Amino acid sequence: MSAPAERSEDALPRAVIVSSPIDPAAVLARVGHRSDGAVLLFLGTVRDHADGRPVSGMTYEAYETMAADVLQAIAEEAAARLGTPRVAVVHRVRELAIGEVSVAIGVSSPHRDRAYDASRYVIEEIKRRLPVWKHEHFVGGDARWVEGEPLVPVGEGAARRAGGIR
Amino acid sequence: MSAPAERSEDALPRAVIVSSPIDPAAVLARVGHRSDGAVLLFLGTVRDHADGRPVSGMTYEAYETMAADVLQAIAEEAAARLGTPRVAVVHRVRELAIGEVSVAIGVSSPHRDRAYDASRYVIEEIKRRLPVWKHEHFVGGDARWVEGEPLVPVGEGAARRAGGIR
Amino acid sequence: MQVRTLFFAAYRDTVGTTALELDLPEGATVGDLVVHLRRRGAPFDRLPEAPAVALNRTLVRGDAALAAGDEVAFLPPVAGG
Amino acid sequence: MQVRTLFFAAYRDTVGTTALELDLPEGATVGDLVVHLRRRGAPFDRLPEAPAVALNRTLVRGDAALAAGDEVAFLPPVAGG
Repeated sequence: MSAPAERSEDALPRAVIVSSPIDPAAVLARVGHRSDGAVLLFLGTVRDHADGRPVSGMTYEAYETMAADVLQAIAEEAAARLGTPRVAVVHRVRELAIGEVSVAIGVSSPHRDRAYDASRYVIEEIKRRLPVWKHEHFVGGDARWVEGEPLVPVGEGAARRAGGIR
Repeated sequence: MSAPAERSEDALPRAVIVSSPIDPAAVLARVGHRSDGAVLLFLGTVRDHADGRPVSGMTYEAYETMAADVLQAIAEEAAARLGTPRVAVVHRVRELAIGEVSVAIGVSSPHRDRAYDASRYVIEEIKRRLPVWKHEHFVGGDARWVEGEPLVPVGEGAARRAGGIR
Repeated sequence: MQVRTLFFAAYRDTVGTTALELDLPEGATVGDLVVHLRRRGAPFDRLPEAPAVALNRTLVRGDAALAAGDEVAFLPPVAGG
Repeated sequence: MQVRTLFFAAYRDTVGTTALELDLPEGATVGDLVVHLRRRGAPFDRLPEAPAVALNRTLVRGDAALAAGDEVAFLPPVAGG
């Protein structure tokens, strides 16, 4: 599905931030191997409602240079847990319509336990650490920033949780 | 990817046993919805090794009429856990080559917790309850039945575990 | 009464057949069928004493009663997925 | 020394700009920068007292030392995925 890329782009684990639509089949094609018995693909998609209100679309804003670094670090941590390098992650930013894929996570490994664990690790760490923000557009015209998770420097834990604007 | 089917075949949850290759994109296309934020696709694939020995292929045998019923029951139980009907399961039988997909499980739901839970439920219950057996072909020509899980009637638990042939 | 027995995977290899018609007395149970079959001697005595059995495609215990025309399947430990 | 500050999402909406060049005394820390900025008054005093801050694309604590040319980003609570 994806055109042959140069070696460095084919190397796994691999994480990228994109602004064009994500092709789930291309993410799936990056993982899987003769020695693997389990392949898992997670897709995050834009929902048509939030807190009981109809949503018309979502704008994803990112601190793109930092987000690329953080996403690659998460993919590498997941590969270490997985025991194979076969982790491919794509996160989309900018304007997304209802039903569109905002994030795709592909992993594969000899056994399913680790595949489920690594897949879950990636999405949880994305929500905890990736410098990305969602602007939710409601049907009717108003919009809001989706409430998020305060970022905490490594080693600080929950004690110093940066507050939002009061 | 799949041709439009008659209504009954489109209805979810849906589980089928097939003998031809599984198209993961078609399974993925059966799930996902405007109100869902999480889609998960699990693929079980044939590994090229077992217990340190190279494997050349696998034959899946099934008690097909019973397996179809059991797989549909598992899909319906998973949908109840998931909170949406969006569960699609395909299990392949007969001869499979290394790397081919033996089972595909697609689920989608508003939130990811339930999607991971339901996906995992389906694969674990398949391994526990589906009347399917794997004949593993080793490079070199010999073959063996993969050691399995004793089936136990509902409500009996582990006390009466049927033994294998002694 | 006639019932149809089916053997899968390792059990089929053991008994050397995929299906067998059996004539059993009225009122026989699944457990009686297993005993009856094992008493035929080799190779049937190599089936386990308490195998997993499906009666008309549903797993049952040994005390399940049989009726004419039933399908009784002997199921080795399963390994799907 | 000059450092470049960036504001994202809700913080950008609050301060009304995406980036700001600041002139700070040598030896200033990230914490000093936050205090300096909030002392400019509205709208900067509406930033939190201890926001999450990335220094050259890595999250740091308030005691991290700044150098000329650094990129200091104010990051609201995140919501990716």
